[in-house]
Amino acid sequence: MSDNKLPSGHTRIDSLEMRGITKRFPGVLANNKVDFEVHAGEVHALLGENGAGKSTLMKILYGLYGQDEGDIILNGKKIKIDSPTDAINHGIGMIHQHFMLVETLTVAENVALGMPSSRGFLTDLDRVSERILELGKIYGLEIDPSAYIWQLSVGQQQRVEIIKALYRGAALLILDEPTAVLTPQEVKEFFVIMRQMVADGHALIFISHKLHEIMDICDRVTVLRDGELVGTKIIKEITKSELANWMVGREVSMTRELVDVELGPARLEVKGLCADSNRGTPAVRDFTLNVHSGEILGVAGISGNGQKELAEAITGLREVTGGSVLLEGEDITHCRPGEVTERMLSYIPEERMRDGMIKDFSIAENMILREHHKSPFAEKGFLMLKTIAKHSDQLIDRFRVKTPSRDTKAGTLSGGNIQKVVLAREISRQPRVLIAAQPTRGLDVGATEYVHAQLLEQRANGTAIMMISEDLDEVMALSDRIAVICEGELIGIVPRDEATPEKLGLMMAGVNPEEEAASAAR
Amino acid sequence: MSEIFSASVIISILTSGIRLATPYLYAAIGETFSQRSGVLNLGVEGQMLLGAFVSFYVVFKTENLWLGLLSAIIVGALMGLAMAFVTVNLQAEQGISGIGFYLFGLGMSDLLFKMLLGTVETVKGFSVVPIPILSKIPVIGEIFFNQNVLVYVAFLLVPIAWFVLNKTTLGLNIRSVGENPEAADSVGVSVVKIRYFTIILGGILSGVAGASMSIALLNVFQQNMTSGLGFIAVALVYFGAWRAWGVLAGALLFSMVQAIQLRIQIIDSISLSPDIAVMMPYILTIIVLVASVSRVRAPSALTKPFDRGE
Amino acid sequence: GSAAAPAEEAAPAEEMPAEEIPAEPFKVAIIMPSSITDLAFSQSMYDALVAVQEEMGGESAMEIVYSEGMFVVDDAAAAIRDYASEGYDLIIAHGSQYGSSLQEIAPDFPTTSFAWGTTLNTFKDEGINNVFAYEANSQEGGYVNGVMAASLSKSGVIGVVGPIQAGDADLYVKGFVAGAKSVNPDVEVNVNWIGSFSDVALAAEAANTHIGAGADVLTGTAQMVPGAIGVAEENGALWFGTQASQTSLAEDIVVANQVYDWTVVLDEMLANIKNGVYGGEAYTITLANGGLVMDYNSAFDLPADVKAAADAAVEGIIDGSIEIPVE
Amino acid sequence: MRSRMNALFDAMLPVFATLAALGVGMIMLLILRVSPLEAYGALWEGAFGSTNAIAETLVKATPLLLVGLGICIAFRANVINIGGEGQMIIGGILATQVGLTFTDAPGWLIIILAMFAGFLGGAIWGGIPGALKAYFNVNEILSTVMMNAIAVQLMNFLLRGPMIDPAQLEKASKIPQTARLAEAFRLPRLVPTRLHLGFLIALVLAILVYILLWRTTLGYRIRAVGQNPDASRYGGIRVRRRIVLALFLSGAFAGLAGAIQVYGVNYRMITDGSASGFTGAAGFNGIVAALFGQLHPIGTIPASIFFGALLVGANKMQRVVQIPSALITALNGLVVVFVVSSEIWRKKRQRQRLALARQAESEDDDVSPSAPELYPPAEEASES
Ligand SMILES: Nc1ncnc2c1ncn2[C@@H]1O[C@H](COP(=O)(O)OP(=O)(O)OP(=O)(O)O)[C@@H](O)[C@H]1O
Ligand SMILES: Nc1ncnc2c1ncn2[C@@H]1O[C@H](COP(=O)(O)OP(=O)(O)OP(=O)(O)O)[C@@H](O)[C@H]1O
Ligand SMILES: [Mg+2]
Ligand SMILES: [Mg+2]
Repeated sequence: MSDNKLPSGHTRIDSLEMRGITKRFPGVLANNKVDFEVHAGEVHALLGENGAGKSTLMKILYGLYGQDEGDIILNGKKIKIDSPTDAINHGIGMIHQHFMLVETLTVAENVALGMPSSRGFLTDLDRVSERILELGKIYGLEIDPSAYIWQLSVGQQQRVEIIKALYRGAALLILDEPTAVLTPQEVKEFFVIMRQMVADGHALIFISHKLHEIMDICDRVTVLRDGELVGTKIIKEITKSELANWMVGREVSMTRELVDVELGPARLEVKGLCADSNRGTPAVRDFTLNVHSGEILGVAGISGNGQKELAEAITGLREVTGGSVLLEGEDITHCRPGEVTERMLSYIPEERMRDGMIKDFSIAENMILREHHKSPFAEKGFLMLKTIAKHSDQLIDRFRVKTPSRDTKAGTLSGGNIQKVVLAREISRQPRVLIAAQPTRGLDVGATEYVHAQLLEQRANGTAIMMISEDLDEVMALSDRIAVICEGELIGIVPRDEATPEKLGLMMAGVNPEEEAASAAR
Repeated sequence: MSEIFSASVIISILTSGIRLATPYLYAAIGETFSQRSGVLNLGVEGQMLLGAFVSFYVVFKTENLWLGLLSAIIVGALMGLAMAFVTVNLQAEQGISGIGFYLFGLGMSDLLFKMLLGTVETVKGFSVVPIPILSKIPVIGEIFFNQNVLVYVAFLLVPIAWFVLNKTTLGLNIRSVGENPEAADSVGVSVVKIRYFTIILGGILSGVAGASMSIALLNVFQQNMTSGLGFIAVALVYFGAWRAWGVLAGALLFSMVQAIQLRIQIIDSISLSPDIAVMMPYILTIIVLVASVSRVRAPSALTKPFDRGE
Repeated sequence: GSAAAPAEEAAPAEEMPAEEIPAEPFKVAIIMPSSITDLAFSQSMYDALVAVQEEMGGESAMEIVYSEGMFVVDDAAAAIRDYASEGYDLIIAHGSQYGSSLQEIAPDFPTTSFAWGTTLNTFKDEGINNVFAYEANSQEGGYVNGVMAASLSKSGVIGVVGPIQAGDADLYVKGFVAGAKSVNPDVEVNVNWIGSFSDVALAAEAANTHIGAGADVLTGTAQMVPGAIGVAEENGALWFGTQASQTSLAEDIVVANQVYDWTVVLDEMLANIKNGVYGGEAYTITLANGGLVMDYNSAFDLPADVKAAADAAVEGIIDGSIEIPVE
Repeated sequence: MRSRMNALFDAMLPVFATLAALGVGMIMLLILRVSPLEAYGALWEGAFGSTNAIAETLVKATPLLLVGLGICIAFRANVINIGGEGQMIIGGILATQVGLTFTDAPGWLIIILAMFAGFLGGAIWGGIPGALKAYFNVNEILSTVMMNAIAVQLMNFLLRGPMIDPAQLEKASKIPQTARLAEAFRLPRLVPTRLHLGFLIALVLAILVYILLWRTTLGYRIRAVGQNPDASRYGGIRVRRRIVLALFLSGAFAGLAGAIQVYGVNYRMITDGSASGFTGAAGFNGIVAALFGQLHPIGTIPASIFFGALLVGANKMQRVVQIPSALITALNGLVVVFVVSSEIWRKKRQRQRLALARQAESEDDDVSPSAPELYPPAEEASES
């Protein structure tokens, strides 16, 4: 009996099977007779394009959705999972694609939520905080237990989600795109944790759009397409490009050529910019840089180092406490967001679900969020519904947004498709300046490819692009120059051909190798 | 003019204020719990009226005050239970169903009053219980420690509510359900159970709020005797920004100004139209809120029925 | 246009009493703002109707229907029109807010009688002849109550709790103040208008305020006063009631009530209708015509000199030697 | 064909719910020894039994519809306007003042001016809480509840003094009411009943509000701000102004309801000291009507007629079977609760149908799921 137990005390889940799972949503067959299986001691990847039905399948397993058809079999016995409580009682845990955190509560409170307290009906937040710090040390996930969630960056929030799962010590853990918001370094550390858990006898289900991660960490992979099972394979028996083709159903090119584009004048000038974070502490400090027409300026940095505040200060969404912002020579420092938009600045915010679109609006309505008051979408204050419909159909088509129709509520789209809607809107207006935060986060390979191509096309058209990303591969692949930000300060700007992951990594930690060298020489 | 600043006047205004605040406190603390869990209960006034009538009637018949109080609790709980079923299980729009329950309570209490009593009667309600020693303190003793039991309990509820909401796992669950029910649900906190609990608690406290009027402060029942008090109590929850202490501040402010307003009307040297005087508590409540620029947001899930979104 | 049909329907009702007397009962409808059990304004009229009904010989002689809680003027108008078209003989709109509606409706039913209180306006000037009006000289009993209050007050401070300063309530309070001052010009009569007819808690707190200001005698008018009576009782202050007898609420402290007895008005109206006069007369209940009755609490030991002063005031009002200023 | 049946069922759902509530009410009636058949017969009679009854129902529905339209706007901007009562009062007061001031002007002009004054009065009374919310973060539920109380006292003050009917000043009883409006200033009647032009005005406005919300940029902005203020700001929308505007408009419709109540029904303002004496609680009931109408202006039309019928019919029922008015109030409460609870079945059925429809005609290209909705929210009808 005892060999059945995990170190955390949970009973092992030797095998879990989902058989013939079907799930329908209004207008969508999200899962169609899907079979899936995972066992203790393995990492099983779930792969598929945006909207293939991965999250849905996992939400069924976690009791958030009820399946229309099909069975779940745990250790050979058919079980019913009607709620997360049932799932938790069976030892199943989940890290969600869209975070399940209570913003107005602290990290410790979020972790403690739903767990029995050592002090009976009183909360034991001190203990929880200690344990969080402990876990943080062990797994390299440092976080302040007393911070409120709304004060944290997306990356930090992801850490809280991971800590929540670790704290609960589930026997089977579902990881729905946990790495999407982590830096490569953090991903490495996270994989160490995952390996440890597998070695201990956990079963892990891992969803990711990053094929190299899947090749790296998984034992088996199951591919879904349009809600249907394509098949399951052992990772060792398949190559990365085979995997990509298998998933998308066509060739995918993984590398991209940067054609030379003539560098134009500086379109976006940021001079000594300062702004505060939501906590009221300085988040952007004396930040200065220019972005020229026809270039992609990558902004690299670890999540939560002021990237979001920088973008918001530039776009008028956040109060500027010092310095100035010029767009094509004109001062836009204290302009309202609308005025900035008018000057053809586009912004793809990091938290698209919250900041960049309206969940209960249809896709068509979301597509005109920026231009709803302008011709051809509006004439004399009236919306031109036909034009709007045609426009959104075009974009849905061009960006391959997977949706039953343009009238579908945007909030019901899959994670990746929500992003496509925002991207489509921001890019299609032919901006003079484009600020793109994490533009491919959560996108499948095909979509990533498409977005990259779009950014390059914009660059070729002379748009000045500022691309904020934590994905160093992406930054190095697309940027002409790379600016590194750390604790709100500009550490340095490196031309693309001088950039190496090591150098950038150092800078992201706040060290400028050139300055170091200079001061060493002195 | 100096009349209003004399010690006896101030004492009488403060004691008035504390008495007036009592029903507000019960109802608003109850409402705070339900709103913190994401449920707007606009039926408070109806629950108060039914609680007021039933407790009055039981006391009238049995002369047992505690039995009367108990019956208000039971009636409040039943109203809460119905409200919970409608808003949680049937996911009905909270605002309207609240108005529905208000109308039901308003009509039902009056109907029962007509059928069972027929005319205005009085009972011997909770009498003033001076707290030993404390009530002897000059001024303060008279104001705070010379009241009836239900007044003391109302004020005791404030620290208790604060404690429950902020220091217990139950409070943590309530707050998380009101902010992000999906998140709470995803870690196995039962949104349904928590909301049932808070709505029923809210009903009970509203029932007691009614009882505090009919069998402690006024000792009569008259149709529609709350006359909008329940709605003010809901407003006070917003004034208090969903904090027990804030609710206390709001209830006291409103009641004190009410007491001052009544006093001002009878001061010869001030000639103010009575209608204008009656406006004062309402205007001042708004002004105080404007001056205290609060950034607190309502619980995010307030008025949103929870549904896993299938 | 619409008036034609209902008027025709109503026609037979008009002729009937002339031909054979008891075949059809006399049909009365009453519309009132609060409820028939309010121990105040509405109840006073309903009780009077029931009394008249008994006098006439019960339900076979007179049929009474009522619409209570008609605080919405518009709903009251619908009720009035509906009763009229159903052939009721007398429709009483018991609330000063209903006047406009009567002015609209009455001309459409020329052979139906309407009554409007409390006011003295029968719309005769507007050419309408089927509306009676009635009013209570509530200042009279108010005066008598005031006389007693000032005589009984030891502190020289008296408190008054009123709803809004208008109509019947305003008259009562004016009379009360005048009466009190007539006994003791230095007496302080504090008046609180709480701005509501239903807020029992605020009425109670107004009473508390008066007590806090030194009052040892209180009075008040309208249906929210029970709260104030309770406070008076608790603090051993005396109470004077009006509209209906409030003695049952606090037998120890209620001294006297001015009780409205509308039977006087009703009797006259019915007599007029029998004679084919459908309106145009205005009635006032007064101490003189017995419509206002001073009702003393027998359980309260009222000093003889005070009672004598009260009786003198009643006398004076009846014979006209006392004039109560009400502007 | 089947979808027609479904739509019919959905439309009938509130009726079924009402019947269920009346079923519960039956028990109360039996306890009071009243024949439910007679009682409910009277209710129906009172609401729809004759031309006059129907007219009364529509008269009652008019302020509900107008207030409801304002509620549709406010709720779409995610502000809850509980202040309809106060806004109606202020609208009524300003409109009345117009008619009392310019006694020589032509009727049509005064009516237009008065409607505008009512609109403006309500707008100000709604705009204040709007501005307080947008710029001082004062919750609108609190401020509108307070503003209601202030409006009532203001009305009492004005009607007792500055605006009192001069004729009343000479009388002892001094009824707190204004003078009567001249005949020429009254809203024209439509049929020989009390039904007045105000009902048509409300109908036209319902269509205009529909257009405003779903066909104009302003409506787009109001709805955007209501759904997600962060994203709206990002989209260049001035969030705070939209919040003020939404409450401003919402108040304006209530104010107009007040003006129409005066010019179409009462012809003067009278106070009994409470708000509902004048408003008939339409400021509250309008909220219920709007929510029954799915917060859709067109849906609010049948919803307010339904409610008007219930209120008018219930009064008739009280008259016929002579039950205490309290029972009517309780019964109305039950109907509200039952009808709002029945919504869940409509939603469930709609979901099911969408899922099934998709499955059945997966080949069919026309995937627009708009068909089964009774009042298609315009998002879905946008292909037209
Ligand atoms: N609650 C819902 N209501 C309606 N449709 C839904 C809902 N949730 C998901 N869908 C639909 O089901 C399909 C599958 O969505 P799902 O979220 O499972 O995709 P996914 O594979 O996780 O995609 P991604 O990689 O973009 O996260 C999508 O077409 C989506 O629009
Ligand atoms: N360019 C800016 N710089 C600094 N703060 C800003 C800027 N634009 C808006 N804000 C702040 O953001 C918040 C919301 O602004 P928003 O533009 O949505 O308001 P608004 O609707 O435009 O209101 P108003 O029109 O009255 O200014 C406010 O606190 C505002 O002061
Ligand atoms: Mg997903
Ligand atoms: Mg601004």
